[in-house]
Parts: sequence; C-alpha cells; structure tokens
Amino acid sequence: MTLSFAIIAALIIAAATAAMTLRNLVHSALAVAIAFAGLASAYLQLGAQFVGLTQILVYVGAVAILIVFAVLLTRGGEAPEKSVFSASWFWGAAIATSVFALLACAINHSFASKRALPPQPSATVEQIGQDLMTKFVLPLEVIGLLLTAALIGAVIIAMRDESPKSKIEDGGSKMDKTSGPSSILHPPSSSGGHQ
Amino acid sequence: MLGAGIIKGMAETARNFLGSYVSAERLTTVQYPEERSPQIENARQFPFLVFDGDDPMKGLRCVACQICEKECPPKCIYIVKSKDKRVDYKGQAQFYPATFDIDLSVCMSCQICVEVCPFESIKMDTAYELSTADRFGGLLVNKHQLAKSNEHYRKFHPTDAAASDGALAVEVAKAQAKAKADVEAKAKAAADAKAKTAAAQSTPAPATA
Amino acid sequence: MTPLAGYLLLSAFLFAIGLAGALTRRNAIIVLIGIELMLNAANLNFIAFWRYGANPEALTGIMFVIFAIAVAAAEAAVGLALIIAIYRHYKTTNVDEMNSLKG
Amino acid sequence: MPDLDQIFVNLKHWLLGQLEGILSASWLELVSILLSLVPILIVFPTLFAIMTIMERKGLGRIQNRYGPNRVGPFGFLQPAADGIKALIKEDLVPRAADKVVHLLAPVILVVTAFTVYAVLPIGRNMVVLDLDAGLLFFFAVGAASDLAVFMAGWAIRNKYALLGAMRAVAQMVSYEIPLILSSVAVVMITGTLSLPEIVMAQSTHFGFLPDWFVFTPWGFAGFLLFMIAANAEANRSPFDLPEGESEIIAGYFIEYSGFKFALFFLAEYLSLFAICGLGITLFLGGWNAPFAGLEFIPSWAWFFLKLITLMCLFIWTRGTLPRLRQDQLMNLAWKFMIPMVLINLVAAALWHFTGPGFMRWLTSGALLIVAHLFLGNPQFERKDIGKRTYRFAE
Repeated sequence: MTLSFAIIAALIIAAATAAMTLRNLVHSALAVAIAFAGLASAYLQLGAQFVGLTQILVYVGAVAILIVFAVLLTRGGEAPEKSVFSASWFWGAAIATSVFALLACAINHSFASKRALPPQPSATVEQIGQDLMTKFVLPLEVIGLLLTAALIGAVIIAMRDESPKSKIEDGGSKMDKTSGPSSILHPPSSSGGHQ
Repeated sequence: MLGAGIIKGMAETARNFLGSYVSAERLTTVQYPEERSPQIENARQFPFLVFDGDDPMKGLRCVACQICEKECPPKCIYIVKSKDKRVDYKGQAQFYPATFDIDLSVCMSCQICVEVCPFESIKMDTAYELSTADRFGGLLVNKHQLAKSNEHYRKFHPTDAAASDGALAVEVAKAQAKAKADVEAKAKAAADAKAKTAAAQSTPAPATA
Repeated sequence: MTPLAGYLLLSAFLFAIGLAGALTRRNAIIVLIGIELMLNAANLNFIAFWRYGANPEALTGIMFVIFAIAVAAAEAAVGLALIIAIYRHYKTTNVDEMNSLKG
Repeated sequence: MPDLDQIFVNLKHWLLGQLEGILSASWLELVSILLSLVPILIVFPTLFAIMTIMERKGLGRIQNRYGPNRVGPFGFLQPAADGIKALIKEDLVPRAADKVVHLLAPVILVVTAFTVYAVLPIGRNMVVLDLDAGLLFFFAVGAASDLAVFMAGWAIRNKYALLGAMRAVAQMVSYEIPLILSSVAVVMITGTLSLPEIVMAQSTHFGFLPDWFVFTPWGFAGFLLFMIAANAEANRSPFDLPEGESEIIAGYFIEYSGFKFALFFLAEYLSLFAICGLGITLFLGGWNAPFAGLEFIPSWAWFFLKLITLMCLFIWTRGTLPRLRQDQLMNLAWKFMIPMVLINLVAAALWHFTGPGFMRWLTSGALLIVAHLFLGNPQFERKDIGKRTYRFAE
C-alpha cells in the first residue's frame, strides 16, 4: 500500500462522494472533474501514460465542461431545491452498499488479486499506434462512425426548433408549448390539433 | 481572397510602427510637464481684475457697479461696495469694491462679465494650473488674488489688450475734452458774471426810480 | 507495493458511489454524472488488470479503455442533449416528475 | 570557451556533482528536479514582465504615440510598477461570490499554465520532462484551463462575468480542434508525439533553407491555422471577445482585483508563451538555427529569439485587427478553420506519399490553395447581411 496510491485513492473517493452529495450542481460538476483528474493520476501511476493523458484531455477538458454547460442551460446553477435526494433514496443506498459488499468479498477471497506488482511493461505510444492501426483497426473505424452519429444526434436533440415555418406560426401566437424538438417529430399542422 | 484585407491592414500598421521611429512629426504627443503646447490667442480660463499703475489696490479699474455680478449666469461673483469714493482715471469720484470674490469652482468661463463690464476692468486669464487640495476655500479667490497688471493682460491677450487700451484712451480724451470744456464754460460764466456786475454798477439809478 | 486488490477495491468503491448517486439523487444531471463515475470505475479495473495481468505486451486493456473513453464521451454528449431537450419541454430536470410518456 | 549551447545542462550536472556526497539519492533526485524547474519559474515570468512593456510600447508606436516612458529609462520599469500596484491593491471578494471557487480559479489557471512548460523543449536536451506523448500532455493540460476560466466566471454570480465565461469557454473549446488537428499534421509526418524528436526531425538543412516544416505547403498552412487558433485559445486580440472591454467590461475576471487579477494576467501570458513555444517546436524548428553558419549561437537563444519574434507578430495583429463578433468567431472556427485543417491533413498525406521531388510541392500546394479559395470566398464575401432574427429566452 504505497503512499502515493493511498493519496490518489483518497482523492478519488473524496471527490466522487462530494460529487454525489453536494447540493449545488456546479460544485458537484467541479468535484467530478477532480475525480476524473484523480483517476487520470491513477492511470499514470499504473504506467498507462497514454490513457492517463487521454483521460485528462477527454474528461477534464471536455466532458466536465459539457456537464457544466448542461447544468447552466437547465437553470441548475442557482438555488438547489429543498431536498436533494429522491423519495426512495434509502433503497438506492441499500442497493449500492450491497453491490459494494458483494464486490469486496469477491475481491478478498480471490487469490489472483494478491498478485504483487510485476515489472513495468513498456506501453509506448508507438506500440499503441501500431496496435490501433493493425489489430484494432475495425473498432477504430466504428468509433469514428459512432462519434459522428452521436455528435449529430446530440445536436438534433438539443437543437432549438429553427424551422422558418414554425417561426412564422410562433410569431403571432404566444410561444406555444409544443414548439421545440417535439414539434419536429410530428409536423406543426397536427400540433395545432391537440393544443 | 480571404485574408487579403488582413495583410493590407497589417502593412498599414507596420508602416505606422516603422514610420514613428523614422519621421519625428508622426509622433505628435507633447510630454506635458516638460514641454507645453503653445496657448492659442484667445484661450480663456477664469476672470481677473485689471489694475493700472503699480499699486494693485489703488489702480483697480473696477468701480463696483455690480453689473457683472448680476449678469453672471452661474452667479459666482460676489461684490461689496466700499463706503467712500476715490478718483478714477477720468477724474470722477467713483466707488471701489471692498470685497470682490469669484468662486472658480462655479465659474464656467463664459466671458459674459468681460462683455458687460463698461469699465474694461475684468478680463479672462489663461492660467490653468489652479488645482488645490482644499476644495472649498482654495477655489474662492478674493480681490487681492484676482488683481493683475495691465501689462500682464497685454502679454497674453495682445489684440484684446490693445483694443481695450484704445477704448480707454478715447474715454480719457473725451473726459479731458469735457473737463476742458467745463473749465472754459466756467471761465466764460465767470467772465459774464463779472461783466454783468460791472454793467449793474454803471446804471444803478434807473432801476430804483 | 500495492497489490492488485487495492485497485480493485478502489474501483468497486467508486462504482458503488456512482451507483448510489444514480439511484438516490433527484436531478437528472447528477444521475448522468453517477453513470460516468461507474464507467470510469470499470476503466480503472481494465487498466489495473492490464498492469498486473499475465502479458502486458498485448495492450488489450489499454485499447479497451481508449474505446470505452470514446464511447463514454459520446454517451455523455447524447445524455446531456436529452436532458436539455427534456428540460425545455418539462421545464424541470427532476427525475421523479418525468413520469408521463405522452411527450 | 565553454560550450555555450550546453552551458545550463553542464551547470546542473556540475551542481549535482557537488551535492553528490552530502545528500542521499532521493534528496538528490528532488534537487535535480528543482534545478530543472526553478529556471522555468524564473525565466518565463520575467519574459511576461518584458512582454507587457513591449506590448504597450509596440501598440503605442503603431498608434503614433510613445507608450509608457515615465517609469524607469524608456518606461522599462513599468512592469515593476504594475506588479507593485497589483500587490498593493485591495483584494475584493464580492459578498455573494462563492469564496472557494473564486480563489481556486486563478490558482488552477496559473498551475495549468506552468505545468504545460514541462514538455516544452527550450534547448538541445533542455526539456524538463521528455515524455514520449509530450504533445498529448500539452493539449491535455491546456484543455483543463477551460474549466478554470468557467469557474472564474461563474463563481462571482455576476451576469457579465458569466456571459464572458460562457463566451470564453465556447471560443476556447471550438478553437481547440483546429489547434490539435494542425499539430496532428506534424505528428503524421514525423511519426512521433515526443516534442524533442519533432525538433530533431527539423534539424537538417536543404540547400541554404532549413528543413523546418513551415517551409512546406502543408506546414505553412498548418502554421497559419495554428497561430490563428493559438490567438483564439489565449483570448488575444482579434478574438478577445470574452474580455471585450467595450461590451462586457472585463469578462470573467471582472470581480477580481489586486493580486488575483495579476494572476489572471500572468496565466494568460504564460499560456500564450507556451502555445507560441509549441508553435515554434512544431513548425519553426524549435531550437535549430535557421542557417548552417549560425550554429555558434546557442540553441536556447534561438528558441527565445523565435519566441520574441512570434510575440511581436501577436502584438502586431493585436494593434491591427478589430474584435470579431461572437457569430463571426464561431463561423470562422466551424466553417473555415476545421475544414481547412482537415484538408491540411490530406495535403500532408499527399506530401508524404508522393515522395521527394518537385511533384509533391505542386500537389499539396495546389490542394491547399484551391481549398483556401473555395472555402474562403463563398461564406465570408457575401455582402447581404441576413435578416436579424430574435430569439427570446424561455
């Protein structure tokens, strides 16, 4: 149990619990960013340098900001409402602790996990590049496709309804409830019906 | 071609940048405390009182007629007349201001007091370094601080000074002519009176019969 | 040095925290953060097993984690877009109030 | 004459040699780390001080005025005056602000700005940390500063600050893609992510011209795109919408005064030097001399000479170009820069696979020029400004 592992583990656990329990949403978003950074340092400690840096770039650099933008776009930044936990919080906590207990005893009883640290394997960027281009070229292409599809999908879901047709219709009447993406699914003419 | 405008703009600023080292007249900044930009002819800041001769209080042209006090839009002039009179440049006995205060923080240097003054006694000064630490008393200047010699006035407002001196000279000439005329009239009257008394003595009888 | 169990316990605990957050919290964004934490816990397991595993030269652990990070990022983006769209429609991100499927 | 080029490296080894007997191994390692870190913590803040005065005098000269010349000879003690002023000024924290996040934001910004220097090769084998994924480290830590900018803007609960922070984050995120992709072109050609190796790849000479990547068609386009994106990433002049003084007063560092405000400036300039340093490493041949004859000037001197010329370029653009509106900003990023950078990747591939000779100049050069003309004109030359549409907040 080296000192550096203890520090990193403590940092990750503290940041994760803070993210889950803080009342103010932006605080929990920043706490989760610290948790991601802690995880990145864990990867670096384990010798996976490329993955650690990718984790910082992807999670701390982009996903954390994505979460913070979502918090602000949904008015989460201001006053948190009265009780932050949902009605059935007890069952949630019970399930989580039972899952942890299950995993913990599985880990303790398995002899594989007692294995000491083998010598440092070399995971240079060169090797990763070679593997990506040779053994894992199909997943790479699929990931590219998936990311593009996710990007376009996210934009369409969150897009404000910019179609000129609905703008003229909205111009006169009050901003009716069915404007926005749902009016893309069924054309405006019928939306007038079930006002 | 996108970016052509940017290159043109950059060339322009480069020309400015290099030009400022090459030709001196590009840099027009005046380093204020060391250098000062020349005052223009009719620059004006705050009024002052003109005095002739060497003693400021005796030579003050102002006769405390309080026209400027009434005319001043922001009402920043305060005059108290003197009790006694004294002879002014035309030989007439005139009052003089016992106190003549101007509140510089109120004065808006509109020069109306100069225009309405019949005696050419208040003119506009060009001194602008008047900043003081004391906001109230420091900017209320009294008669003694306001009085400045005519030469001082002629130094920085030459044309106006010449015009006002010319008007004063005309006034003085008119006054002397009138004085001379009065003297002659008095002399003639005295002569007539003498002649009448002489005539009265030579013919006193008929008047009494 | 820390045995493999240390990292496994850490990732199990992280997974439990994420699960607890996802199950107990009321706000949809915190649920999504909980899911992100669970994904990261899994990634930590992969790297730990790669490091302590039989032949680290195979780099399969690292490859899997790289692809998992990419998928998780895409999932986070789509999830947050969904939350924003739902918020614009229901004017709330409270998970308990999103109970009508009429849309 | 001692080898001027390696003078600092030898100095460090000599010092370590002196301490050999006194300290134990772990302490020795700590001292060696400190010996390579402390110079960076000294050199770049002084460069920051010099740069503030050069910037204000340069901008002055561009606008036909002198620039600060009161404090010290020709105004060169002005940074000291600014520093003392920043230290003396009272450090206000608004009552409604979130104290912890308010304090943390400038600290994180400065920390990320400094950690980025770990991988920057300043001279021949003068790099603090020779990572084989150095470029990835640079962008990973650089991306973390966006979050700190947001924290600064949000913590003060001030509308203008939040507006500035959102603009800044949107701008930094959308200009990170051209920044990273233009450096990917260099990685594709050199085949390594380690910065010292990239510089070594540019050390040969082709006739009298050095083999820097900026002298290749894809390199020149990449360098231009990199510099534009760097300008935007550092929130500097044509892209300084986040702290547009005229519109939203001072953007995300509006409620910061005293030393925290100075920290923001330090972080801004440090990240600017770091990105310029990266630009030099990738495109301008890091610490290589431009001509074979000039090898006697030490390598680190070349790095700082190039850094100062790039700084003058930034000051020059700041003095010239007006500020971009938010939609023009986004249009330029998403509709011109990103397609152009992707085409630059294709041009680099063409360059690599057509083999040496004049042919590859023709192919990748033509591709880039056609792309530029085709991409640039239609969307930026249109004269009819679209009908203004209003979108009301719900």
